[in-house]
Amino acid sequence: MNARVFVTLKNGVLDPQGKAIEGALDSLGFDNVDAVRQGKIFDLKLQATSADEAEKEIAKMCEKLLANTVIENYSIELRD
Amino acid sequence: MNARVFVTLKNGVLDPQGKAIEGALDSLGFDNVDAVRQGKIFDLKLQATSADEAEKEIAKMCEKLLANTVIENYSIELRD
Amino acid sequence: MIPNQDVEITKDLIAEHGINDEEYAKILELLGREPSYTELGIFSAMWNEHCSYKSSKLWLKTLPTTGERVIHGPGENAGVVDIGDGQAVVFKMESHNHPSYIEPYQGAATGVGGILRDVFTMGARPIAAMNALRFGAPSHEKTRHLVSGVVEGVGGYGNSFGVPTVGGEVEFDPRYNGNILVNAFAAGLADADKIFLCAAKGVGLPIVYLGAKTGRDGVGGATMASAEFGDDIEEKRPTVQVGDPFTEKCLLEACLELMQTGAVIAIQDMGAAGLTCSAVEMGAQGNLGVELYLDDVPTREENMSAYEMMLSESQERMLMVLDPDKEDVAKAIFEKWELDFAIVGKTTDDLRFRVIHGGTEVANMPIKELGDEAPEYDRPRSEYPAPPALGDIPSGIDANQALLTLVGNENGASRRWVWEQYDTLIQGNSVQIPGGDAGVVRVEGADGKKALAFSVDVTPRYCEANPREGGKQAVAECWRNLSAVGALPLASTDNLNFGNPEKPEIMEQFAQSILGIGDACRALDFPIVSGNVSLYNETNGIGILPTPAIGGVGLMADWSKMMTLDFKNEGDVILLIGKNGSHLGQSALLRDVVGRIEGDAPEVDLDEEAKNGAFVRGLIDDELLTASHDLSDGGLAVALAEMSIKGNLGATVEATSDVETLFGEDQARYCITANSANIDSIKARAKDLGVTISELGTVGGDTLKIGDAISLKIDEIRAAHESWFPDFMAQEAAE
Amino acid sequence: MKSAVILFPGLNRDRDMLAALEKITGHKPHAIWHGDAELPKVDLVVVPGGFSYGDYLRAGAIAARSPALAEVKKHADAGGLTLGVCNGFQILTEAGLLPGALMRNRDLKFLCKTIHLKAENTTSAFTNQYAEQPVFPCPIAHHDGNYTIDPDGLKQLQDNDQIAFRYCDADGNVTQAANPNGSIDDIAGILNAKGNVLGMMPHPENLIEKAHGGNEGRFIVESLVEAVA
Ligand SMILES: Nc1ncnc2c1ncn2[C@@H]1O[C@H](COP(=O)(O)OP(=O)(O)O)[C@@H](O)[C@H]1O
Ligand SMILES: [Mg+2]
Repeated sequence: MNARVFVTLKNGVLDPQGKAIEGALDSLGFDNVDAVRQGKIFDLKLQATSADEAEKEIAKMCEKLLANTVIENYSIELRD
Repeated sequence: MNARVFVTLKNGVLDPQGKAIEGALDSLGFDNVDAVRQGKIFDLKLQATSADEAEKEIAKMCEKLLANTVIENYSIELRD
Repeated sequence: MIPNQDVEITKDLIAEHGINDEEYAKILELLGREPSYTELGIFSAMWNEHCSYKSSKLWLKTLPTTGERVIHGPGENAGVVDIGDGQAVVFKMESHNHPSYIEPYQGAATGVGGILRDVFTMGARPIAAMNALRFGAPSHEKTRHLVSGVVEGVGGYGNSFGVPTVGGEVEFDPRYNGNILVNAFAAGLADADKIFLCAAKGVGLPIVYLGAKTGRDGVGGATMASAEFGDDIEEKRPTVQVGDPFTEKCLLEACLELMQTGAVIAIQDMGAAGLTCSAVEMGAQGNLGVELYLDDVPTREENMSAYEMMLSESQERMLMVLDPDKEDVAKAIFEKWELDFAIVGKTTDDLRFRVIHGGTEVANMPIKELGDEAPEYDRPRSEYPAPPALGDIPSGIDANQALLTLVGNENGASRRWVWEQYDTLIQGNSVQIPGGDAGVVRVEGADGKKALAFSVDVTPRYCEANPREGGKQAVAECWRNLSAVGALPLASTDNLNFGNPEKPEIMEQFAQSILGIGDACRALDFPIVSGNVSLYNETNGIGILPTPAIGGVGLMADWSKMMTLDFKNEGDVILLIGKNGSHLGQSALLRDVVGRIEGDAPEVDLDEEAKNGAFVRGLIDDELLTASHDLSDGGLAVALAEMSIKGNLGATVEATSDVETLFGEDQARYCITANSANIDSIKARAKDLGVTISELGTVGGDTLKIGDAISLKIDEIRAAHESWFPDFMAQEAAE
Repeated sequence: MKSAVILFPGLNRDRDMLAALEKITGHKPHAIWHGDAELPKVDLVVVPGGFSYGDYLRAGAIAARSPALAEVKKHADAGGLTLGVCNGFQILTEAGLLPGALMRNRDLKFLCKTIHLKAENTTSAFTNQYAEQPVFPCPIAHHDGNYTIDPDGLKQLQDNDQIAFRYCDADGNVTQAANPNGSIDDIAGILNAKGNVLGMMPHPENLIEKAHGGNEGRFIVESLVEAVA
């Protein structure tokens, strides 16, 4: 089974990378960009008997490792 | 307009991060994970008069800055 | 008969592998048949310029490579030099020019990874790194992106691996627009009697693969590094390798731990042309054959062909011959560090290089000939053109303005922006970080006083004007930088970056430079113990400036006597060692202020270099000095300005105010300061030794005054010196 | 004072820390490989700097989830002195031993230089030797030292005197310009609520002798030696 995990910064957490990119885009002439936030994706290949099980398992991975829940949110997308 | 840009490593390009995460998941007991590849997302807020224009503009940003097209692929998802 | 894996060996395919007719004829002769596709790949990897040194070998042989302290000279992964107390310093420099142009971050990072591997493969723990970088004109559209990526890549790898970067060079010139240079140096510390070599010993012993898995990275990479760039460069991109400093750090610790156990008989890192070069070298150097079983090679991609596995340049991999009795010990160490390993072959007694894949023999070739009998060319050379004569120097140059330009333009400005991205302090032994004449690190395991000094230097514009003098000058400047901090120069490494050797004038430039390097190394007792050649640095027919970078290592008995270049105390007396400035040909002043590139390179009087260097070292050793700095680009005025900026103290110097005195780039010179009480004895010593010395003035105040030509507040000079780099890079995204 | 240094693959200032502890305390610290579970009975546990697991995923994230860290947590929960420097600080926050998180430096670049620190708390077991001379130069070398915490958490740090060190200029003025990485409230190091765990980005282990150009880094360990005496 393939899944994609999205990890993004919580609202209100400062994003130095996003901010720097915003500035860089601006100086490249892309002045129509109002905001940039950077996040991560993890493409996982895993063995699971059901979508439900996979989702639960991945949520555990997120809680335990993939996301720092102090500052980050995550979401899961099963692909096939 | 909101858009999400996905930047992922091209096939065959070594992903040391993904490899390390795979190992870490394994030692946390998630031994059903066969592979992990890490990528980035950029959530953009931008002004554009049409979806078409936005997409073209973002593609340019990707080529110029957001993706390292030597080793990365990108894709664009317009959200609203 | 080797089945040909369904790939027909056509004329085009041979040419694509960079093998010419003559070389192909030799292949047919050596094999007694047509090569298989895999064999063709192996030949191309072994016989390309990068691995075989076919154009340069003839000239490299002329270099002095031996000396009292030299334990291993060129031919091993790195040079090894005795530093007393049973310790040795192991060092080398290597280029990663082409990959860094294509992907600056990963190119530079893997360059650093490669040179570190060369050093720890020999059993040495890396203790210092340097990087010599050359970029195109600041105004060139790619320059900022390349600077930013390369510097980040050098730091990204070295910082994570954990080696202090203690020096380097950064230069900008339009001649590097299409070919930047990324030369990385590394030095390590080892026990002199525990140096590990690549020559295999013993028949029937297992060959072990250790490190990262093999992917398709860099397939064809070594071939690329030996070809000129054209506009089709974009197509060459998929060969980019990605570095993994974490794995390399684990590899370092695992190798050092393993070496302690006595399990390692031979070891070789997989660099250019990975498995091929390393396996062949192990066998050829040890007078043994090698059999490889590719089915056992750890791979990270599916369906890799024998050709791809043999040519893959995946990083962070090693090959070793292990003592079979210690296999369990080895296994425990590899598992501790979570590294992939496998037995992938064995040594044989038939001097053949055999590769077996999927049950079939895909290569069977004579191993000695592959390694040792690579082609060697005496490429044609033509007379080297003299540089344009030095015209009249315009009168009325504003010396204040000229000095601000020279310390504040792309080539004179502070490199702080660069070195602050490098971990210069890790390991806790850095007693002089970048910003001085040489980086200095304390040596562990000795008496706590011993230290090593490092510098890398070359002045490409001198080499272009006069390759022989330029070659001498590169060595002399490196040697002088080591002397200036008080270190005894021990030995050196070179990284010879040139254009297309098939052009007779480039070949002559190359040959003359090497002869100059040899002259200087002999005269200064500074043997070359390792090195690297990078040719074909040309894009669309435009070659780089000849850039034979010299990396040097010096030894200091007591680091607490080390000199730095900053002015220390009000009232200290400033002295010039060496003659008054006179030479303006090819000077920074001429290029950057007058806007002309003319004249001959400054002449290097090697006797005077040796004499003046020994004199300065003696003064430092007897603790008679308070500061010392060698004179190079921009001459006396620039040296004084640097001493002022760093010490935050001005000076009053009664020099004559002609531009030659202020900005001449005559060689073999130092600027030193001393307490006034010591001046007489310093002068007396100079007289005894026949050293030219003159008193220039005194340290003090907040202004640098030189004759009636220069009077500048230190704050103003510093602002010019420190602002160029950050200002330039701040516009990174704006282009 | 007995100490132990926890080792993870990828750490690279472990040798610096081991040498510094030995020089300051006169005793060889235990070097504990993370896989060799049991932690010896010691006064101080140190998680040193470097790039554990390459800093892949997030700085310190993978090491923080190891069994060894669970042991460190036990030690700290029982009131044992615990110090995390640089990557060690990142690991301690990722493991929840200290609040907040460390993000990429404001300018996104790795930065190695000597900055100035001001000891804001000079009464803790770690910092009491700074009472007379709270301002000192100290090296930093990191990519992710941009400390962040939510407003409530910050208020708690401030109100509880948990801010151990702030970035400042040579004269001790805490200013934006003197802050090298953009960290919130110019924080360079924090204590936990009980005061027995310190995390800091700068490298005191590289500031303990003449060759380092200063010895103010010793004070942390010297404070501890006194505290456990
Ligand atoms: N890429 C680099 N990495 C580290 N240090 C560098 C780099 N480039 C220049 N430096 C440092 O900046 C200082 C000035 O460099 P340079 O002008 O080339 O010195 P010199 O004239 O003494 O050879 C030296 O201390 C050098 O080590
Ligand atoms: Mg110098």
